[in-house]
Amino acid sequence: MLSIDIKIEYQGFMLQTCQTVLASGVTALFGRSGSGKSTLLRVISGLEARAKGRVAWGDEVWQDDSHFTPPHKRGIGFVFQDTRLFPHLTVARNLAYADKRARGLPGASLDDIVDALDLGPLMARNPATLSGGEQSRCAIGRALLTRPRMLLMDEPLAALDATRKAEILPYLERLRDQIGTPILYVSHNMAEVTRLANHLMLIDAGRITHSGPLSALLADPAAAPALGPQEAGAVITATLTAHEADGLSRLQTATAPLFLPHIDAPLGSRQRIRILAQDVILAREAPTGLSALNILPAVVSQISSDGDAAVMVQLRAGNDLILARVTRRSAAALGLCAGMACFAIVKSVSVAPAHIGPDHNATHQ
Amino acid sequence: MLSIDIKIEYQGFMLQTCQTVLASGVTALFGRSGSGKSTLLRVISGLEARAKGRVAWGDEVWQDDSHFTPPHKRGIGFVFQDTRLFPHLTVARNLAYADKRARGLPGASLDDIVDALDLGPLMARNPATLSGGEQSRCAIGRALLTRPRMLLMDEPLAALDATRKAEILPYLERLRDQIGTPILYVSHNMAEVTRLANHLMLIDAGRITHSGPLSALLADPAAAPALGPQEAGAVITATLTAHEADGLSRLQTATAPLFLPHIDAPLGSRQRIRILAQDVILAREAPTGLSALNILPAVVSQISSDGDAAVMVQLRAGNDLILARVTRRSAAALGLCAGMACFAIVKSVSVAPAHIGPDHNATHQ
Amino acid sequence: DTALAAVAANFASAATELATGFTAQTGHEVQITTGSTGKLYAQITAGAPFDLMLSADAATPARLQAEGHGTAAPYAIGVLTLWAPDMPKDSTPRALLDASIRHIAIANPDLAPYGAAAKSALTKMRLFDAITDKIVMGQNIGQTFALVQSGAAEAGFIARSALAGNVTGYAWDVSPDLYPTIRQDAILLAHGKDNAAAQGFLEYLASDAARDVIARYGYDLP
Amino acid sequence: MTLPDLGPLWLTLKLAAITTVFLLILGAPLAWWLARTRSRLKPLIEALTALPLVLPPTVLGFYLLVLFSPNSTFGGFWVQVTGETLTFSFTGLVIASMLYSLPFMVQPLQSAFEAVGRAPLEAAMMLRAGPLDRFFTVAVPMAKRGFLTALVLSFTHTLGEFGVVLMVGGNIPGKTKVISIAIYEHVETINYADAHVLAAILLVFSFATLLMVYTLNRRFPSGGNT
Amino acid sequence: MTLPDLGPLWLTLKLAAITTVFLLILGAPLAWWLARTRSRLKPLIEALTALPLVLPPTVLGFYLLVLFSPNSTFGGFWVQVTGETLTFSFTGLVIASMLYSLPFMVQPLQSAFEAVGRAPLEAAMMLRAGPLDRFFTVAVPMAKRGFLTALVLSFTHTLGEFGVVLMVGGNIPGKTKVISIAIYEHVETINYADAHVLAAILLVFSFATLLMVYTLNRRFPSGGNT
Ligand SMILES: Nc1ncnc2c1ncn2[C@@H]1O[C@H](COP(=O)(O)OP(=O)(O)OP(=O)(O)O)[C@@H](O)[C@H]1O
Ligand SMILES: Nc1ncnc2c1ncn2[C@@H]1O[C@H](COP(=O)(O)OP(=O)(O)OP(=O)(O)O)[C@@H](O)[C@H]1O
Ligand code: MOO
Ligand SMILES: [Mg+2]
Ligand SMILES: [Mg+2]
Repeated sequence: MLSIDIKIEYQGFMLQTCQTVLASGVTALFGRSGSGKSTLLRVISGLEARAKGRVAWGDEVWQDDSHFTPPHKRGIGFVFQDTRLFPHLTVARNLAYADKRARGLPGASLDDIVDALDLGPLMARNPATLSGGEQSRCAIGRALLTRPRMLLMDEPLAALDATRKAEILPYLERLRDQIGTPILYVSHNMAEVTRLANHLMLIDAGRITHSGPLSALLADPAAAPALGPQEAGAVITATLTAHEADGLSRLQTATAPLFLPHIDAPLGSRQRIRILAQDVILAREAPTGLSALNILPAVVSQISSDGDAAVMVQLRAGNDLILARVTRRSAAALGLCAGMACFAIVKSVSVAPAHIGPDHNATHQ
Repeated sequence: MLSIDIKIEYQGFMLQTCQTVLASGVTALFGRSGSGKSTLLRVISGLEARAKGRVAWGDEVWQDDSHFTPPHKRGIGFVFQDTRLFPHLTVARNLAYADKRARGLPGASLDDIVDALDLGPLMARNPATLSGGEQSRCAIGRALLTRPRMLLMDEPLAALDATRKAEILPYLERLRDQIGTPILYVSHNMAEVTRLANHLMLIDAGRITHSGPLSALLADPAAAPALGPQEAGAVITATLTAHEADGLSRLQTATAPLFLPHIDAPLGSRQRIRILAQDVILAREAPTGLSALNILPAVVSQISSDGDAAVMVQLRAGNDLILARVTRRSAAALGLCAGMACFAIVKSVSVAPAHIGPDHNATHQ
Repeated sequence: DTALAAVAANFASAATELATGFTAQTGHEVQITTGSTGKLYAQITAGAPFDLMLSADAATPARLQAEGHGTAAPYAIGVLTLWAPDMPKDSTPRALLDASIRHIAIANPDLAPYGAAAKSALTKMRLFDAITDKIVMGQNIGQTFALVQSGAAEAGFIARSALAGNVTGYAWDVSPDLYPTIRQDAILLAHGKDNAAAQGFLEYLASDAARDVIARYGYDLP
Repeated sequence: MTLPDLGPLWLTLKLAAITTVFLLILGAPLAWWLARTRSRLKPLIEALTALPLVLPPTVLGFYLLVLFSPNSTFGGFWVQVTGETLTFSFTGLVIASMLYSLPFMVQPLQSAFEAVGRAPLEAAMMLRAGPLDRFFTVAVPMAKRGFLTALVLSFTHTLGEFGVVLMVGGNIPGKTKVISIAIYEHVETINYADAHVLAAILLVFSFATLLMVYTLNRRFPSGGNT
Repeated sequence: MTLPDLGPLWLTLKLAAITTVFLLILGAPLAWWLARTRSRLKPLIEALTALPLVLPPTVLGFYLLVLFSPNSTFGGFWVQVTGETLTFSFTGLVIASMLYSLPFMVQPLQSAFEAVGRAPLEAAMMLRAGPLDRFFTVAVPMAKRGFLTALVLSFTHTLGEFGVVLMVGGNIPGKTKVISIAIYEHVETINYADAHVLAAILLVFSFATLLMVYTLNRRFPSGGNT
């Protein structure tokens, strides 16, 4: 949808994006501090007048050598890293500011958003008196109320606790799925990213190093170093087939059932589940007498080194790719090699709720 | 060291701390957004003139009915949630501002801190041109340069990527261990908290609900709901006994060895290792043919419900307490009950580097 | 000795020349400070270090005399001139009724004797009521001159002293019977009662040399 | 003691009010431009803006008189276009007062606009606010204190000044004779009693107004970066 | 054409410089206090601060003349203590000019200090900076643009004003005759040529100074919350 081909230079830093295309859905922008994430967002919105090159939204050229669409006409919603609530307006009037200027555009109503982000108790307050996390929530609400054609979010949930995040993420998912607003989402938190995003873009020192579908990139051992060893891990999709009596939900993957803590979703829905490479244990034989319920038969497809002591093992389980990170010693002890059949053991509860979400590729296409 | 007995009320929010005592070392302040963490820090520093009550640092009374020590005489370093770098000064002069006013006080030199936080390339820059994470690093450096008697840090690493965090945490650990500066550390990130803190304080709606040694609180099933299910997990200490040829390090716990990816520390040092409850698999018999190397014999000491589908199992392995979170179904299948002997299986690499750190209770006391 | 003379603005240029002549003759110095008569009076009352005053009127020196300063004596008589730079040289005062004269400048009658004189002359010529709407006022005779000279007012009653020779257009010295004499009095102030320069300068004002200068600046002599 | 003629007071208030309003309309965009431009002309225009202050009011008035006079190009042009002279007219007074009070409007506003910074304006852009919209809904309210300062300085300065007004206006009762001239006249004619009364009226009235303005400003603060 | 006497120019610069410096010393703390106080007196003092502007300068000068005169309590006291009169002295001019230009110093500074807000000052506190230290190292540099405005307005206003100065100072050559009075005098005494020359000198000099100040201000910006 959005194509960016732009260059901007500061003293000692250059952002350059060659033929970068942002697909619809949620694209996570992941990279180290100072790698140029915020700058890229600013370039897309048109806030960096110094940027040279071309930005186009579908057929609509926002910026090229001869033309420049000013930021307020691009229809972009922006959640700034530093919130930027208007200090002279109450929370209610900050929200109304956005709402009024987006009258008639399709999207959630003010009340919806106040509810979803639990902003009710804050409405009469001055932004200066809000806690860090409360400010973030207001800023998210305000950006959503512009009913943007595209949403740029710069670490929107960084100041929030896990519980708050868990409350807000479903709302963003609904936005993604029901309204279909494309989102470019900067985060240092891979759990958020995998839950929301279907595309992943890795940026390093001002250059896009990897860009592609989330599940492919996460299961790509080559991208693992860029993600950090703790974050590597595949995303698989499964169908919710049953809610069992003891509170577990049963999901059917391509090869075997997975049992996870109760998932509040209709039977038959497709779910995305992230399995961190470090949470997968490999066994040659199907083990018994273990508390782990989830044992997936798989075939080793690739083994690559991942640091001194560990290897990254890519497994194929039906159509799904799974990554497992095991010590060299274990790999040797098990005699792992490409093509070998084995069992991937996943602790059910090690799949964090934040890693589960409806598969929007299935529901929204 | 610091005792706080204070009350402050806003419209709709009240912070009240009764006989709260902060010990030396690092105390993590953990609580939901809006629970009063920043307010507590402000009260301690004396920035909230409206707070009524008593704050004392050892014998030195900072605030009571008749007396008020102004903030700049308390010798507190404060890393604000919103960094608050001086916009009219370069990074170098922001740092010098603190440095100059703390001349002659014991503590790290300007050069040390610039090195430790990698601020060198930013020195000539204006704060307004820094990225979010770069600002955080400068703010941390500036607070450290005041050579405080006590350090208050309000989500100092929230804007940083995992790699940066991993670079900065060791520096804070050295501060904790070598200089012994007490730190009150607000964070939503339990990995940081467990790595740094030896005390944990949980705050909810303006009240301190739990406060105690970190390892005790983390292994306390009663505190688990307050921490969030993903965060519960015990911290155990172990001695680094060997660096093995395949890159693993061997640590001796009270009962069995643990093999972790290489730990860069001297042999014989004590290490703190966090094992998330959700990363522990239980087995009745010692399993074989698994990629998991770490199998600890343990005895079930307590089983408590943790949501609909799961139970929290507390295990005793020698002197260490371990928590395991398993599904009800697994618990039933294994026939778990208090007093039962079993094996706790921990994937070696599931212990994240951020969860390992020198045990300062051992080295610093 | 050096004396400080408070001089009404309309006489400032003449006074400066007189001071130079006086110094050449006697070796005494006279410094000139100017201002409106009313302002000078307020300052004298507040203890200003003025040794003598050359007023633009007779009333103020009389008042000062009554308040215990020296004796007032006239040094010059102001001549009121009607000036209309764009009118032909041979016009008459009735030209003020002409539509091409949109504004007529006079000094503020409440503040400046020239203003009172202008008002009196207009009244006696039975023109005043007809041209009331055209009247604009300067606070003193200097401002009044500026109003005419700039072209903002097409005509005005000014001091002949202000014209200083370079006349364009219609200039008519208003006949003295149309307005009360503009007697300008000088007075030795209490501050200057022992100041030889001050006393000397007052005496010098009556000398022939001084009277020549005063006449040259467009004043009649007392 | 009888109350002196209060006509000049109303005229003065009208002049001060109109001058301030027009100055606001003219000065706010200029200050806004100055606060944000990267033009090399900026220091030049800033310096020019402060310049009217340097000349004594009467002298500035004198030069304006020359400029406004129908004999001058500008003054003549004005007469041609409007049929009226700028000199001795209320319009002329307003223009002269505006010029003289320009620095008091522009400078505080410029400094307040600069203090607002770019961040909130960028935020407004991303909320679909166009340039004018941003100016009125973000820049102006955030620079509120600067507006207060600018308005108070401009208004009171126009109330009190008369040097310029006197020269250009010709002190015509009911038309260009403002209260400051009236008080001045009383002082000059040694009519101190009337001067005291008028000055007292002006002071009390102004003080009451200012007190009200500042009290309201305090009671209804518009947020602000505490 | 000979150059008119430039003595008044130096005297003026001296007066403007001294007035501005003293006003700064007095006005900055007052503005700082006003910007931060929660006192109920605040609007009162704000209103009082603006009041000198309301009176015509000559009239204000008249009242100051009365106040400063050795016959008055204050003036007499001053003579007793210092042995000199305040009227017709340079000291008196400075005090009078300070009073008259007070609003131009205090108001822009107050508004700039208010724009600084509490956050950076709290940060400074936590870096061991005491109240004075914070004021000089944080509040003042962050309010830099306000200082520029205040200094320019105060200085130029003192340069140009003469009503107050004329009244209190008595226009004594070399002692209290400042350039604005000199130009005024030349205009009043119909000595236009000299008036033009002096006005041109004053304008060119002021313009050059202002241009330099604003150019420097632009070249060395002190950060600022962009
Ligand atoms: N105006 C500027 N002048 C000079 N350098 C700048 C400017 N703005 C940004 N930079 C530099 O460009 C780089 C990219 O900044 P950016 O804010 O895009 O980083 P980021 O990826 O968002 O980092 P973070 O996660 O810390 O917010 C940084 O090194 C920053 O210092
Ligand atoms: N000046 C104030 N006026 C009114 N309410 C306030 C004020 N300051 C803080 N509060 C409220 O007090 C509560 C505690 O705020 P605080 O900033 O301490 O939260 P926090 O725990 O730091 O949250 P976060 O993690 O989001 O930063 C919040 O609900 C906040 O809205
Ligand atoms: O010299 Mo006057 O007193 O201004 O007419
Ligand atoms: Mg950023
Ligand atoms: Mg907080």
